[in-house]
Amino acid sequence: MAAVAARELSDGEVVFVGIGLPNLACNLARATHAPNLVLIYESGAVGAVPARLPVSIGDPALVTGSLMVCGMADVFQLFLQNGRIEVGFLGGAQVDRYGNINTTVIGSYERPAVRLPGSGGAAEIAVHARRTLIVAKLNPRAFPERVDFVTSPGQRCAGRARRELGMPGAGPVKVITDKGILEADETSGEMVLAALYPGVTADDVQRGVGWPLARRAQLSAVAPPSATELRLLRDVLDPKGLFLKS
Amino acid sequence: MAAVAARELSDGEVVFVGIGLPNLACNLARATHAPNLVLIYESGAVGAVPARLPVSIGDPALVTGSLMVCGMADVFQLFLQNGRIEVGFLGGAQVDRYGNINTTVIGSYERPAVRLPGSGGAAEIAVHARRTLIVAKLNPRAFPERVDFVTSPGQRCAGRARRELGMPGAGPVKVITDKGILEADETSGEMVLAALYPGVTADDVQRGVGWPLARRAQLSAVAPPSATELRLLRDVLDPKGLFLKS
Amino acid sequence: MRDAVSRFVQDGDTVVIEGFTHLICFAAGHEIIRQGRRDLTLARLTPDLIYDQMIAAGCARKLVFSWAGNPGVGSLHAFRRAVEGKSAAGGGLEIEEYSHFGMVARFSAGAARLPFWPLRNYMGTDLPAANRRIRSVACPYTGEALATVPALNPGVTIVHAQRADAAGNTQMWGLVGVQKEAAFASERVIVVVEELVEEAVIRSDPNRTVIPGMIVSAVVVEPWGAHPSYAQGYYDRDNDFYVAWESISRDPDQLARYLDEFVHAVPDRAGYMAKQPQLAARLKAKERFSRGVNYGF
Amino acid sequence: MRDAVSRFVQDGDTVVIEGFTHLICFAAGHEIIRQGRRDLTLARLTPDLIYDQMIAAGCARKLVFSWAGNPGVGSLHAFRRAVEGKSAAGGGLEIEEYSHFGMVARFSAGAARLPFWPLRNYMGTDLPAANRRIRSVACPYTGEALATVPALNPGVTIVHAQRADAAGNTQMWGLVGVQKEAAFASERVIVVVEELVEEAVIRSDPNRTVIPGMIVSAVVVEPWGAHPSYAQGYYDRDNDFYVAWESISRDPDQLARYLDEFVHAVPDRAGYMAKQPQLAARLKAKERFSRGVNYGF
Repeated sequence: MAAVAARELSDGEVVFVGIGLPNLACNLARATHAPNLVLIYESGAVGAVPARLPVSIGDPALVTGSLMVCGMADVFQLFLQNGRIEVGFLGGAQVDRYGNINTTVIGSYERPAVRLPGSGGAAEIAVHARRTLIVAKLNPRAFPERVDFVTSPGQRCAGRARRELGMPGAGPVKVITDKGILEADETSGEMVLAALYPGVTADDVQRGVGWPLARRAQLSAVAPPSATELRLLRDVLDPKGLFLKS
Repeated sequence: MAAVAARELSDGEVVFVGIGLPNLACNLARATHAPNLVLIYESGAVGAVPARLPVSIGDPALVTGSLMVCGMADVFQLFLQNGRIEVGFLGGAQVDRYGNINTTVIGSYERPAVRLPGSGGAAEIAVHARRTLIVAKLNPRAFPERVDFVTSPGQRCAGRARRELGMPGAGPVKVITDKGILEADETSGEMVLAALYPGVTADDVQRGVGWPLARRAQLSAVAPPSATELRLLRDVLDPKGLFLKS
Repeated sequence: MRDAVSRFVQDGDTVVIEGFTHLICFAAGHEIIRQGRRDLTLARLTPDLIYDQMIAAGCARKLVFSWAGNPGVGSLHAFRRAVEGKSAAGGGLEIEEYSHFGMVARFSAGAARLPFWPLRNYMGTDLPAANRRIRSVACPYTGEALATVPALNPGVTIVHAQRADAAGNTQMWGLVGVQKEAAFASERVIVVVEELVEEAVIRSDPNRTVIPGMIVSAVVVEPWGAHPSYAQGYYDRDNDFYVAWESISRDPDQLARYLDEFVHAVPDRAGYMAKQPQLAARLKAKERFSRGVNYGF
Repeated sequence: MRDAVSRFVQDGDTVVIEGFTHLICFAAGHEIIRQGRRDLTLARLTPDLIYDQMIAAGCARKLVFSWAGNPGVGSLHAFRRAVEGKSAAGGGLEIEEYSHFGMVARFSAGAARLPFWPLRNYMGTDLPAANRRIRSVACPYTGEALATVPALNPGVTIVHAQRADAAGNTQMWGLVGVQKEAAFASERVIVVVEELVEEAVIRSDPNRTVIPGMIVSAVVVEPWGAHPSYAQGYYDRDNDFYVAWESISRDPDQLARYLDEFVHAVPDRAGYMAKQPQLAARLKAKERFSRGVNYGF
């Protein structure tokens, strides 16, 4: 997933980086095809060049040698709300048919079965980043028809398209999973199957999704991680396997 | 006037300093009875200890050795609007019966006879400083019954008291002139004669004011500048006589 | 620290111990627990381990936050038990929830002494439905609706920093989060520093000053006061402890034992450090000095 | 400078050359005059001598400002002639006037890409009557009326700074005014620096970076580019010239001769400095270096 996510980034883009897989993906991209990727962390580090894999988005390694450190009021007002962020990564406990994400509660808000961490910066990233990429493992409970709570808005919320709702960014254009890639359908805003990992069938993906999954006329094939990508990920970027489970 | 203004400042107070006489007054106070006066300049220098008499409020001598330098958004939002400024100095081409000040135009706004610099930070200082001190030389044209244009609000504007208008600060409590001191009357908000310089009569002051000047029951006497005050002003603070004309 | 907390932190206060991952003042949180403060409204973007500990210790009546997790590790289990109604203590915990941008905007409004702050946000989300204090305002120029959040003006804000002078003129570098706004928004400010320095050190680099002494109520010198959080240039984040917190906080008894041993059983931060002599060696920062700049004229 | 101005400053643009007393880029203003730009809307808090010169040179159609004087000296006479309708050229100059706080708030709104900014101000003053763009909004929490100003989003903002790297990552110290907000509010940004430095210098002290390269359109290296304004740590303000401007600007012919000799007759800032060999010696800054801080972990 990290390798696949990395390929979605173009050189020179400004990326709002979350911790974990997104961070791995961004650093993999920097080490391969996108050396001029600009990494911005919501903690205020701009143009970070972490000398070690950051455990948190506030890791001191993100500060040392970065291009700029600014307060969080500047991060959200001058960078994000200003429209300077080209790509934002999002993940969550639940992702629904229209790419709405829930990181707040499972069950009702007042009496949650499971209390999740909440939005953090996800809500505003989903609103303002020029485009967002969702990274999540397939599983019908994680991909319900509708999320229990909309923390981060997708392509359609309560039946209304994000443009009508006045959101500047394009929202989630792709969902990168462990079996294939879903893309937002330009007209319906629905997440549809677009690409499959080697040896995976469309039915395998459908089994991990809680709604009848539409498919592109042409399904493309996701190339497996190259030897270089694997070496960088396992030996250089995450030698301790902090984020690369399996 | 500088010496008289200096005596209005108490040790430890936070003063928003303008250039010219106010700056002289503040530095005289620091050199005499108020060593812990905190000088803030709208340019962003906090706790300045100018090694030379600043020609402008953005003089580099205000930065070198100051306690803090911040952006102007912080000066106006975090210090002034936040209510941290105890004393603000104001001056102007016209000061009226209620301490309204005009630094914008003589004549009409659209076709001014004389175009003055405008507000700068004066309007917000007049609104937010806990109290303001006006420093101006007496002259009937400079002290009209009503100013041509209200740049900085006084005790009453268009018939309404400043509290009704929602201004946090107490406004102009004193007008320090070259012949005496006027004070804001607690009830009427009018500037009334409160103290006289040595050898000056109430009529002398009235001749410099364009409205029938009320007087305190008891007029106090302003002590002349002491030898120390004069020495500091002439030899140390303004040796070139930049601001001490006469 | 004992005096500062007893003087400036009262039962029922809204207390902010800010710092985004960096410079979180655990020493102050522990002292508040030791002094048994109650009914506090705890506010910060990321409650982090410090508020999880204070919730477990029974200091909190309400939590105002935007992301309540253990970064890169997992959950804040004392927080979860309280919110999921599973805490033995019961009673539960009142919560008021925003996004990071919303919390930052609340502090910005508080610092500017404005009643609200406008932001373009929350359209399509369920957050305004869950929190009625998220409202909207019409722009007087374009007519468009913008989201608003109300000002947050804490009773006391506690800021940890690398250095300050005796008057409280405070300098910090590395991640500065929202500390400046939180301090200016607060009625009282406690500054806790790694090093007390001469006023001349502050005056030699005034652009580094983030908090002026005039808004500071007390200055406390507490080396290692941010551990297990970190202080850039002084010591690294104790990621091992953050990982360990997952299992400690998962079990209420273990958590209670942790508080007994590392909070109640020690008189102060020096005692806390003395119990863990290996910490300093493991976490002490390497040297990576910047060069000075010329302030002359 | 020639290329940057010809590429990024067009006739009719809203142009901001910011810097409050400090770091005012006269070199850019002079190049704009040399290239004969017309119908510009010039915006900054204090028009200062640079806009007085550009007004005299006929570059300006409109001025947006908050204090139009010669600090500590007197008037900006070209500005006054234009506004008082006494300029030979006639035509006059359209003005849009705020207070300093109002202008700062306009840049803050522009930088945050909000259509307006709220402030508690202007009650009792005649400013809203003189400028209908100063309006008010009702707080959605308290109902109180607050003043508002509209966002200012310039076409191009020109910022002078002590140093930047080739990518435009810019560091400044001393008075920083409203440059950060103006730059983020702008469509295009030209950074003019005293020194071009290696990226490593910027990265050695990231908290000093005020403007990130990602928002910068062009970087111009122009030593002494701010004279007669100043650059902390590089050269002092030329107060003698500010005093001299009173008489130069008072007489339109003298002002025209000044522009001919010091702007039109020189190809660039190097030429401008070559005409005044004594300046460097008179104004060069003394050394007053700060110490570095540790960014290690």
